[in-house]
Amino acid sequence: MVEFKDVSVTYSSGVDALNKVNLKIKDGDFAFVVGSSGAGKSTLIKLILKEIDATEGTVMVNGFNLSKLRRGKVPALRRTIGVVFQDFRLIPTMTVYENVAFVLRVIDAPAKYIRSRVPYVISLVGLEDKAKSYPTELSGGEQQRVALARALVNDPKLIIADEPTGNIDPALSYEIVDLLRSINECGTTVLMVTHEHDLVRYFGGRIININKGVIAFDEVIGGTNRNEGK
Amino acid sequence: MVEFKDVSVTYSSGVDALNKVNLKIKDGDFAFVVGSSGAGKSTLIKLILKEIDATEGTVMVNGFNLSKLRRGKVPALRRTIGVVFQDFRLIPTMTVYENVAFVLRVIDAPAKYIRSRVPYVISLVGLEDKAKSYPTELSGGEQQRVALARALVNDPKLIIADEPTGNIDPALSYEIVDLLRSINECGTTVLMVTHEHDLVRYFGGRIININKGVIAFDEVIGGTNRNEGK
Amino acid sequence: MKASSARYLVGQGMKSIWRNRMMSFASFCIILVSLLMVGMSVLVTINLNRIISGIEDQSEAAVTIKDDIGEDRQKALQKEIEALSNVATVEFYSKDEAWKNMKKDMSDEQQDLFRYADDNPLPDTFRVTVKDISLMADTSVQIELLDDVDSVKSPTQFADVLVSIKNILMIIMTCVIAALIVVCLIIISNTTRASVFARRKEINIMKYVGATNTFIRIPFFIEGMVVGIFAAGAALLLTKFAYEGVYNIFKNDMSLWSILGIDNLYPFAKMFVKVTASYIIAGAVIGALGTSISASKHLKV
Amino acid sequence: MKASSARYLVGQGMKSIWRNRMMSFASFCIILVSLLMVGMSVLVTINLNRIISGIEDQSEAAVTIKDDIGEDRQKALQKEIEALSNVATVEFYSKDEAWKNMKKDMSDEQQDLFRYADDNPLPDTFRVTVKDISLMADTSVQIELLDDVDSVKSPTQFADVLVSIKNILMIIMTCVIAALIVVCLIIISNTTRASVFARRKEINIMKYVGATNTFIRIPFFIEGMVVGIFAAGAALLLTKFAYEGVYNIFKNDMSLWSILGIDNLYPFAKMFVKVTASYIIAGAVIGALGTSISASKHLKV
Ligand SMILES: Nc1ncnc2c1ncn2[C@@H]1O[C@H](COP(=O)(O)OP(=O)(O)OP(=O)(O)O)[C@@H](O)[C@H]1O
Ligand SMILES: Nc1ncnc2c1ncn2[C@@H]1O[C@H](COP(=O)(O)OP(=O)(O)OP(=O)(O)O)[C@@H](O)[C@H]1O
Ligand SMILES: [Mg+2]
Ligand SMILES: [Mg+2]
Repeated sequence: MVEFKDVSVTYSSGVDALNKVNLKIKDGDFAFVVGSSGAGKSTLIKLILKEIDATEGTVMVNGFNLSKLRRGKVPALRRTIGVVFQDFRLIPTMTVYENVAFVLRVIDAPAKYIRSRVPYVISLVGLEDKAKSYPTELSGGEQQRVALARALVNDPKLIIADEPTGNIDPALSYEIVDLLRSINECGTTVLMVTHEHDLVRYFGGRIININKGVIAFDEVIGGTNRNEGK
Repeated sequence: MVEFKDVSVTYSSGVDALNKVNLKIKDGDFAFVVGSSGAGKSTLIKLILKEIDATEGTVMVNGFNLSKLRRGKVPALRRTIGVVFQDFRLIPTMTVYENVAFVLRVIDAPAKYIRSRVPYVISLVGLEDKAKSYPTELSGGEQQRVALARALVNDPKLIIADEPTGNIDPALSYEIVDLLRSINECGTTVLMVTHEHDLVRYFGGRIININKGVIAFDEVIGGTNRNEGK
Repeated sequence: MKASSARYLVGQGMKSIWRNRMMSFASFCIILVSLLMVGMSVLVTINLNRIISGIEDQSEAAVTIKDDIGEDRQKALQKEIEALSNVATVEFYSKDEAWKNMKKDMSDEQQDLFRYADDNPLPDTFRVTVKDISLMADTSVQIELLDDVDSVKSPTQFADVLVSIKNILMIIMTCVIAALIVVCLIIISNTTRASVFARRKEINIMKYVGATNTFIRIPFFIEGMVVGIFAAGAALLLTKFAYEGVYNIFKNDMSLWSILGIDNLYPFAKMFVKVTASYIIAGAVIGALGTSISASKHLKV
Repeated sequence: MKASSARYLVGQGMKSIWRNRMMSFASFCIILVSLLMVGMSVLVTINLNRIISGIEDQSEAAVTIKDDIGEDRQKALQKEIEALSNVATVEFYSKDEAWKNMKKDMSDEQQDLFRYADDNPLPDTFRVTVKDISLMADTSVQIELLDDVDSVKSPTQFADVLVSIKNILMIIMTCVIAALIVVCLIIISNTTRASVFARRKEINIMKYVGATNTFIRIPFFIEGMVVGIFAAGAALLLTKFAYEGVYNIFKNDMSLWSILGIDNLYPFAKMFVKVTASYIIAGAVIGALGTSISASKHLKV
């Protein structure tokens, strides 16, 4: 569960990225976050991950109160969240396989489980052939899919995806949102930032629109795919 | 002018990214390059910039024969091309202003010209407020627009944009393609990689579709905006 | 932690040595050089100390005893002197011997002069060496107070000079070694910091996906330790060659041999175990701590 | 290139010192330490050389002349000896003086012995010092061949020892300095490489937007040069303090003063200009070249 109470973020440069945001995403929800460039979407995500701290207000994530969370507990928080970063953030010195497996190694998962789980997740995003490649040897879309695989691999309670289809062609984009949808149906909360209105229109669901740091719109709309009986 | 003759690229990892590609983009053309993730679009651009060399075939760009181009002449080639890289490639230690101005400093432009040209180009992409920010202080879409401003600033003969709208909301994306269109109308060749089929459909023009390293489709189609009389 | 995780972390440390080979090589060179500089200086100091002690050991006081005290009393006196706490050795030097040696050293003219002196004018003496040369003056007085001792001639001035040379040398060498250690720590910390700095993004990313600080630090620790051990090995080899080179110069140059006494230099074999242990431990600790402390700076995200 | 561009490039170099202050500080420390180590060793070598030369100057040959050759002949002989190429000074030492000094050194017993010798058995001598002590033996022979010279007693063994000590010291110091220079070059190249390595992406991007190698290299060059000059300044201050510290120890310790002679140490003021010039030039060149050569490695894109 993610809960924002009167959260404001002002960067040291003086930019007000978020302004008194109130937001509640319940366990099992699926929400799209949309908004123009620089609206504050990534800032929202950085808050949830405790990459930055709120200047004002409280952020609760999966039962952790982030303003009171001690430094040593941050890894515990992050392990409950799978993130696709907008800039991917793959470890350049590790292969695709190792990048994905790393998340499992961090939680001390059994070697056997790692050996079966990692290839499965990599195949979910269609990168079976690239498991042994390094991030610099991948195309933009391939890197993005590795980031997605990494976010899924340890079955987190909450998946956050910042523009996970920004570098991916339409057909594959639909597949990826489908994948996130089906994971959501198994109980995982999913928060997906996107600027591809086609996708949002097609899938429908809860739409949170951020505009200049405030929530301009937060409603559930019907998706066209249901109407058209996909 | 860009001309590919039987160009193949095989990466050292053994991946055949391009396979006997023949392509000719005349001065003043505007072409969209589309294709699925990992099809070889960015590889095409890396070839034009001589970031990598063709394994086979010849690439001619703005009168330079790239396979015969000496190391010392590469900067001269690159100065005739403005590139928006898929991963932006902004210099992290320079402000937005300096990142854009750098391209003019490289060609030893007069200080006075730099002082008037750079703010103008930055305003074209809507970042007047961010001129003094560093790349790490920008949102994904803002970084992408800085990369675009940098590609435009020295009035290159050829502009190459690799997914320049991948992190930008639809409204702004249309504006940006409009901008590229108008620059193209002044005689600059533009090559734009994108996976947003909406944009391509809307603007129309020459569409080059790359699929698994070969050109699957290369035709001119009409854009809907002309029909609808924008 | 599972055995498989431990294996993984160790493996990562080893791999990253090769992956960051440029930086590993830099650390290797710098630890090597640091160990060499400090190690060599310590070895030089140890040997200088020994050489000076050797010279000290050879400097002796001449104790003149009263005439005709008889052999028993003379032996007793020797015992008494030997019983003094700072006395190392006591050797009897009869007046006949002294006379013979004196005549040998004289020029012909002087010998001519003594041709007619029929009696030996010199006294019997004891040659006394001391344990601690800086206490030579005190010891002399103690001996002088004994019965049947006529006078004590001790090289107190020479002793003073030797002691002050030794003190100054030790101060200088201690300063040099301390300065070198500081210098090496500066260099090593800068190098490991630079080497880790190039990987700060990697460290950040690991933190963002939930790795604990320990989990990130262990491979750095192992990487640094292994590089440090390799550097120690190389330093050991170089030290051996350099040391034995200098040792052989001294051994082969007879004139130096006679001044300093080759016996006063330690052969390398005698110190091999200590040098090896110090190098390996220092290398491993320096490498491991340097690298993992530098890594810690980037862990606060 | 336009003046504005030149200004820009210089400005970039200066800015990037602050922007990459961690790395600049690393380079600063390392150049500082390198200059200090090499500089100090050179200064020590220069002074050791001078001390030994001082000792050499004081060691003299004793030339015994034949009895009763008269004052004129004695003066002429002095001229003849002075005319020899390797002779530095010649001093007359009359037999009366020698006799007086000899008696002063004798023990009471020995003096008793000579009480009855009414005639002075010692000869007149010249005390001869030479320019090059290693040629002492040759010079002795040349003097011996002159008329009215009875014999020459020269400290040839001492001369040999001194020469071999000097040679060995110079060999050792040359090795130390050479080793230090190599070590410093290794350290500096590794540090600048690491410092530039962290900025390789930046360099690559500059190349991708059409910058020439020179354009990219100039700011690095200037950055390195400025850091090098600052390091040289700091090294100069530290050298001054350390040098004068040691100088004062020698000055205040009388017993050492008497052995080595403080006159044989150069005061720092005398070498200030040379040391300053060497430090600044070395610092600037090392910094500038080190950094720009390291930058070149990343320019091939
Ligand atoms: N580290 C930072 N320091 C200062 N300002 C920042 C920083 N990060 C982001 N900003 C500013 O905060 C605002 C919101 O940024 P954010 O990254 O949240 O936007 P976004 O909604 O993700 O945009 P996009 O769709 O372009 O990624 C922007 O104006 C940006 O310039
Ligand atoms: N440096 C490299 N080494 C090895 N293989 C590479 C390298 N760069 C790209 N590839 C591979 O070459 C193929 C084409 O890559 P390219 O980047 O051209 O794709 P793309 O069309 O730009 O895809 P995207 O839309 O995802 O950016 C991909 O399969 C990729 O994995
Ligand atoms: Mg964003
Ligand atoms: Mg691409």
